[in-house]
Amino acid sequence: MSHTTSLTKKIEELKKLAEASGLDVSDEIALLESKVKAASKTEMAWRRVELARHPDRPYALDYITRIFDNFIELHGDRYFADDAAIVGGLAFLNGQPVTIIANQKGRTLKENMKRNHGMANPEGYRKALRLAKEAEKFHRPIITFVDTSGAYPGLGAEERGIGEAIARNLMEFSQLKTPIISIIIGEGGSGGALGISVGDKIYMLENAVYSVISPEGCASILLRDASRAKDAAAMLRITSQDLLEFKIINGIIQEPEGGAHTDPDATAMAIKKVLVRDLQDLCNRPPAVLVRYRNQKIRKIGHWNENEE
Amino acid sequence: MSHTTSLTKKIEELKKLAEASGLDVSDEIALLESKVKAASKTEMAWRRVELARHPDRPYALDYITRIFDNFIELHGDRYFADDAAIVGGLAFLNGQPVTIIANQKGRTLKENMKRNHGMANPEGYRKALRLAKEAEKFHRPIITFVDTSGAYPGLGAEERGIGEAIARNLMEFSQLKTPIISIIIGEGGSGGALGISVGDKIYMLENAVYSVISPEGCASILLRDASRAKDAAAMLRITSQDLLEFKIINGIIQEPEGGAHTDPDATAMAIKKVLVRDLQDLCNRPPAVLVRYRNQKIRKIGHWNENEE
Amino acid sequence: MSTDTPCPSCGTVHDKASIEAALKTCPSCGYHYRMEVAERIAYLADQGSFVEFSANLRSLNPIDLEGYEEKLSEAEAKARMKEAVITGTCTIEGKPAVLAVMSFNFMGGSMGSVVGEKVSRALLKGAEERKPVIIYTTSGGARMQEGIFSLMQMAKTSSAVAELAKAEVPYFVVLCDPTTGGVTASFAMLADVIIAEPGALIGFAGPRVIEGTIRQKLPEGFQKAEFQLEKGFVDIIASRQEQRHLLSLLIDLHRPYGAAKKGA
Amino acid sequence: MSTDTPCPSCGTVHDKASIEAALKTCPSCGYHYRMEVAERIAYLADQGSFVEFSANLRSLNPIDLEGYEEKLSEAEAKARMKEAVITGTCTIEGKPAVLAVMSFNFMGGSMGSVVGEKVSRALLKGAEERKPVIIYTTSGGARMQEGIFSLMQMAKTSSAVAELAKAEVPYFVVLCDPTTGGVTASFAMLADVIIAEPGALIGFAGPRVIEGTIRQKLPEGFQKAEFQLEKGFVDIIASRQEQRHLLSLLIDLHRPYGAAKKGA
Ligand SMILES: [Zn+2]
Ligand SMILES: [Zn+2]
Repeated sequence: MSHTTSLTKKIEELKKLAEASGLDVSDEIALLESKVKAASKTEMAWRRVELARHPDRPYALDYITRIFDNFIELHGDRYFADDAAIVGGLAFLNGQPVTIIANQKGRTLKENMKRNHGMANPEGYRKALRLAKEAEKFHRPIITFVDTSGAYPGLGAEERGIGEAIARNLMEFSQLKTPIISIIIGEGGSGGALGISVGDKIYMLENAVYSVISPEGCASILLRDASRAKDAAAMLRITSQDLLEFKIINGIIQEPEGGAHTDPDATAMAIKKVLVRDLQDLCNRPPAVLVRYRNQKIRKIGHWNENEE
Repeated sequence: MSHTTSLTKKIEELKKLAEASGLDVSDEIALLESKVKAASKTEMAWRRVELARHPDRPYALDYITRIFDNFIELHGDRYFADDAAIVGGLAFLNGQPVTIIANQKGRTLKENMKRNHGMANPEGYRKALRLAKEAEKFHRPIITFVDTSGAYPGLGAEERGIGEAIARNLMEFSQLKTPIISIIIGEGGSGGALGISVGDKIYMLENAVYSVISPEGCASILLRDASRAKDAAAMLRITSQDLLEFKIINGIIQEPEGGAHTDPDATAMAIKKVLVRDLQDLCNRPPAVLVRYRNQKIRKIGHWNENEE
Repeated sequence: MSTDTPCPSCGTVHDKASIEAALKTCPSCGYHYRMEVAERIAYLADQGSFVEFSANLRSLNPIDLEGYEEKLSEAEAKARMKEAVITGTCTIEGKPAVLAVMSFNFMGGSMGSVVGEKVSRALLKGAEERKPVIIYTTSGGARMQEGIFSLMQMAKTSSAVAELAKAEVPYFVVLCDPTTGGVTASFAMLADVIIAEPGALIGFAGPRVIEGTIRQKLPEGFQKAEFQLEKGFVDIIASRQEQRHLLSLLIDLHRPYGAAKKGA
Repeated sequence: MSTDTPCPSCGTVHDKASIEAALKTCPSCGYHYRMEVAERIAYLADQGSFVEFSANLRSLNPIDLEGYEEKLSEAEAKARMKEAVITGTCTIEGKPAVLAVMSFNFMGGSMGSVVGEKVSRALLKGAEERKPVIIYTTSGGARMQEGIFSLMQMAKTSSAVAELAKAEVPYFVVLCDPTTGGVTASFAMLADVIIAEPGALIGFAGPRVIEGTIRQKLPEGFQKAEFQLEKGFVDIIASRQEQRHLLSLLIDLHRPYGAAKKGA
């Protein structure tokens, strides 16, 4: 039982006792309840962060092999290197060709060396764009799996223009004349995640998170206390429920009780169901309509008021 | 006086003597004459190679500053680096905006370090393509100045795909929906030169050369004797006269007696005259027509027969 | 910048008036101090030509973050601006343009909903009215106080750049010190011609974040404008004195020959 | 390759039959020997499906180079081919395709007017008949005996690739050992999917030219297929055994959803 659940129970007991005693402590109780509710939100948000980063959590290739047939990985950006932190390629989804682009984390130390813990360099984004353009050329839908703590903040990444690479993808993906579906399967970390997730439909796995900054980063900057990552996670509103409420995503894909890693097959099938349903719909739309809707949706995001003075 | 000119004179004297003496040496004379003619061709070809490589020969920027107004150099490929072996930018030609792309050699040791003796790396070709696409976007004509012994055969060039970079330019330049005029002003060295010279009109300065391989390279491979570069130069048919005869180029721009370096101003004005005349014509053609003609011309190049057996 | 502090680059002490007269640069070495938005507009736009639009947009608190409203009020008072970017139309040497200028004074030039919206509107206005768009950037990145909404402004502004590109209207950016994070990774890097002020820091990750990753000091000059020119991400480094005429020339150089013919 | 020489990679000695049976690879380590054009076509194309076109093109001597005709005759006798590339239509696992296969035996697979023309025709035929184009490359580069005409084949074949691309017909290349020079810098690098045979040397400048430039030995594995994969210029390294099915899958994966719908 979590701390907040036991607290809630205790409060209920307190209420009953107070009622029985005829003492009016309703103000105090209300204050208590709201504090517990906030603590519970924090707990839930952090639990999702932990699940999103769980070492056993399925990574992109775990889903790709389960959802698609005949996945053929394609390599390289045609400029500088192949970046294993982003994988891409072709496969069939129930017989329909699709292009897949995905952040890929490593499970072993060795694999993480190769995949740079899923943090892409500019080459990764440029490979993604190359494959996306190839998909567009052949009117092939694109499915992206997002799972990265962010783009790599390294020397080489800056030297080779990681900012330019992400910016270019945002612009180009907004215009691709082919359907794009993005699934945030774990960590959706800032611009590094956005760089492969501008699309027609965005989904999140139930325990995935999607955020402009890591809870740790936010805590150390906004709360001036790096240890308050849990509070930051709740403040930032980064869970799938938050993003659905904000209408940033189109839906939440439920995970098995305990998280995706407890049943990767079931999670994969849940993703597949959504993909098959949506692709059928999206592939029937004329590309020009697709692009117009995609951009209308993007351009509406934000909250402001505009009162004449 | 060149060796062959004095030889030709001597033969004339010989002829007269023979006639006077009544001796029939016409066969021997004919043989002599053909040998001298070949030698003269070799001499002339080599003289052009020497002029094309002359250390005082005007380089691209020498012409650019003389022909255009307000040249603004633009830098960088947006992937890896700015390559100073290829310069590019915007300028006015008699008030009309144009994009300029040019091989640039250095005149001093220091400048040649920076410009790599005019031998471009992949970055140079990618910058050229970026600027060419920008020109196309704004329906701005492109003028290229070619002057390179070739693309740089270095480690980094291979690592970053110099072959890919040139190939991409050949394909993309063939499709650009804007006029392209190329002027070979000095050395037109192989794929490195071709990488910025697919266009609607190709001109050569009188003493420029354009070749699939350097005379030295050809000599060492075909003639198995690197010292026979002069013979190779003649064999390869690399002069402006050869290329005009082959219909590879649209015309020859005359140089002052003694070569372009004896009067850069006059040479620049001769180039300008051609550019102004041709641009007026090319800018009146619909882009689709331009592209169709350009590719029809490219696809006709070659000599073969196709007899049914 | 105070009047009697020595220039951070060459150490010479100049009085405020001479630095102001040199467009906030050091008269000795040309070091570029940061410049306020109003000063930039005054310098760039032909006198009296600047007409602000979307002036009244103000951020809401989309993720209900405690203290954000107060922070906005403080920023407004400090920067004497309502948000981190001012957008308007103007003429530059007589040529119509859309001009957006960011302010680092307003919450570090961070991009939230309002910056994203105003920048997007500027780009779309350029497309619609066929006026070149010029944006002066300076930013620490996304405004994390707006959570995911700030991140999405990167996509939004990039989509607006695409709209401008489809309209074949030119787009110029001048990168000022510092331009980092989500602004670098969106509209700042997508211009047809990218200009940078001398010495400006330009990057995606901030220097301290990178140092934290690589666990060593960054090389001298890393991420500066000159470095970015060498690395191929900046077209031109132009001093403040040159910028107005350069932009004016670029506008002329981006008139298509078809349009020129029609016009002439 | 002789029957009783040890494998250059692992040293094992195999008899000719077992190497042939393994599609000219070493049964022990998978080392890929060079393969003749006829053998490749026999392996790739469905039995009896290969129909050659443009078979009778022969080079003229466009720059009147002494000895070129003799050289061509010698090459023809040696390679038992009329030129360095064979082009035809066929089916692969039942799927129609245009197939072009180069031969290193014919003057080092060099590209002159005929290679350029045949490759271009293959690409244009693919565009016209809407058949995927597959090209197996191996080449030392441009055929210098044809002077400037050989150089121009680079532009010509690249223009033909553009035509195929505009028709939205897929184009696959398999880079074989060695692919260098003008072929690398034109149609070989422009495919939608670029496959390479294991260990194939792929580059623009040849290793000796580069060594001459940098005045030192090249690092182990430089310009090999595995190096090019790492550097981002090759999509897939596929052994000879995998190639046919891989190409067949790629053909299916390149059917657009629009076409699929129309077809199904
Ligand atoms: Zn100073
Ligand atoms: Zn072996």
